[in-house]
Amino acid sequence: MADTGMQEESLFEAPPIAEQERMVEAILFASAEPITVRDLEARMPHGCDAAEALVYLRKRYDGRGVRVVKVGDAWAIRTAPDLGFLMQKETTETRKLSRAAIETLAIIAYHQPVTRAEIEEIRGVSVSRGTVDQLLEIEWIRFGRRKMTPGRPVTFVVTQEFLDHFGLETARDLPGLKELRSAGLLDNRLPPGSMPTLTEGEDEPEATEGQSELFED
Amino acid sequence: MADTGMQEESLFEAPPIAEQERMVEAILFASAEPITVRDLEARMPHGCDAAEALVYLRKRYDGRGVRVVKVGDAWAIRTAPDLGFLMQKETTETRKLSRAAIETLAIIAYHQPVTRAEIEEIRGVSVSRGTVDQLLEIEWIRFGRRKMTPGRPVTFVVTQEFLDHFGLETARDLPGLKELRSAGLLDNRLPPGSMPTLTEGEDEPEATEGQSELFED
Amino acid sequence: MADDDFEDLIQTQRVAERLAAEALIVDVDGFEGPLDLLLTLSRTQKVDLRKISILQLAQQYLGFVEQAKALRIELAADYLVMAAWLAFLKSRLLLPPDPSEEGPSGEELAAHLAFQLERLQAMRDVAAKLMARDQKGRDFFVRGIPEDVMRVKRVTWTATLLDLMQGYARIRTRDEFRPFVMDRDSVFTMEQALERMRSLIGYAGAWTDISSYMPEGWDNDPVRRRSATAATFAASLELVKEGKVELRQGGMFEPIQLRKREPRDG
Repeated sequence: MADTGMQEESLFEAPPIAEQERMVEAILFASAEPITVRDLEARMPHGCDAAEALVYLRKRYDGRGVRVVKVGDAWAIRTAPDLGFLMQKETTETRKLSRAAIETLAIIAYHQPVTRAEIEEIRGVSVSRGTVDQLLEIEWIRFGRRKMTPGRPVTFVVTQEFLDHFGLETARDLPGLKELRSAGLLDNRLPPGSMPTLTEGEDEPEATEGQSELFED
Repeated sequence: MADTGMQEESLFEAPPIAEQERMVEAILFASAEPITVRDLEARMPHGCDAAEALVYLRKRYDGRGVRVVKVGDAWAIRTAPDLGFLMQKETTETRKLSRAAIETLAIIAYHQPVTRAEIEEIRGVSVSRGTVDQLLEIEWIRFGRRKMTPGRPVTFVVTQEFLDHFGLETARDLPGLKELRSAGLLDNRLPPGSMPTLTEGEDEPEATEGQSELFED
Repeated sequence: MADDDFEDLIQTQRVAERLAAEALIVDVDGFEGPLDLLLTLSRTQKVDLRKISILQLAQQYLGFVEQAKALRIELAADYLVMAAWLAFLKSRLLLPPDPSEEGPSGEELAAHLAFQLERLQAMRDVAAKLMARDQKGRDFFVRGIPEDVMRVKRVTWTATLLDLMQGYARIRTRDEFRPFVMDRDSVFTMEQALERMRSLIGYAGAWTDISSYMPEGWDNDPVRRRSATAATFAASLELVKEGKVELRQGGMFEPIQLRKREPRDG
């Protein structure tokens, strides 16, 4: 009889606070929405102090990957704000650069530092802003020094990233037109006589201030 | 230039293991589905060792209100089963499975990969299409590899969802599996000579090839 | 009286039969095939399945089927197939082995049937154990507020050094074509100059600077001017050769003058 009495009493005795903390943890985890202290206690055994358990639980999660946060007058478990970037799944797609972008990049590489107007003159068509922006974004080109010509236009130069990607030590390692031709990369349909002879010098980008900045190392 | 190089290098250095543990914690907390080590690492910074971080995390949650559990080759956080009584609100009404469905499920789990004919041989009756469909629908079973026997029949295996649902780390943890195996009750023992042929199953559905069997190791 | 008694008996039997028949139909429906029925019957032996008497079980089964037949209960074909097989097994087990007979012995067949029963029972036991486990959504729970993983698509652009060089070569090749075509544009040919001068020399009675024969609009661009000058000069020489004009120059770098040549006498 005494035993039964004890048992009955213990049924109404609140579980230890560590156990209450576990309960709050499980309920907050599984609940589909933030939950108030009142609701927590309604679900926990009689005599529990959810507010106190929450204090412990909050402390336990301090500095962890998730936190116990107050949402209005309710509580929820949320990702630590500094780890929000983990909730993104990045898929990387590799795409070939467009012809316009390749040509623009080639001109910058061979003629740097080069202004937009110069690129347009060489390509014979206007260079779209998107193309330049794309190359800037990929970080294959960057702004060089302004040209000391009227209007002081900005110039473009290739970056270290560019050199790394294409396996070049310097932009000077880019093959000249002669080499391109001997490698069969230049169209040789023109009658040889009518073709202006290209000298090595012509292919070299002009040495200017901006360039020495890029090439100095 | 030198600074950029340094920064780039530090980007490829894995964060300290305590930080990796936080990251795994955040990712697992955010997901209702188990996540593989591979997927964890795909979302974490380059060079992270999610498996090692999981060892620490698992220990940290030992005895807490939620646990870090292994489900096949994936990981998940689940509430501690002893606190299930707090979660009446979250309890989902699981579809009542027929005795035939439960038996079929058990046979697939313990004999996988198993053909329909083998299930029928064990149960002594033909397996109704509805039973298999129901198990497929709740994603507790899926098609395994075809058997390399005449007719190349499809096989059934249990899924990660099955393991998750019954709180099993692997199919090897099925209750009583060892005892059944040592008693020879999982042997594919062929009937000697002339046994009554059991009802042939309906046409086997097409299976997707290349699926690994859970018992393969 | 005896007849009445007999009739009563028959009547009673019929009622009992009907009741039994109904019970059996229900029972047969309740079994999942002959193996399940055998397993149920085997329980009446109250022994470990490993020690079960297959002979006794076969007799029980055959008795059950006989009874069903007597009650005109339609049994599914597989129950009858099993009955036939058990009858065969029973005869094998009872009769001394015939050495001339091929195939497995009665003991082997009995052992396999025992194995099948044990295996089915084992599967039922583990199925129960499985369902007694803690289950997701009943005993343990998943995250109530799962966070969606935002899918961020990142595009990596790629190009090879070859692409780059081909691109550059393409531009430069086009450059080489253009001057060739444009040269024609800015070239004033000798034929054009001749044609122009022939129409003009009729008025060239006095010495005039050959630069005045330059085509209009060709003196702004130095390239065009050079071409036109050369063509006009060459055309003048051609006209001198033809004996149509005369040329004179006061000194080095002095203007070259031209006038129509009057046909000379003699």
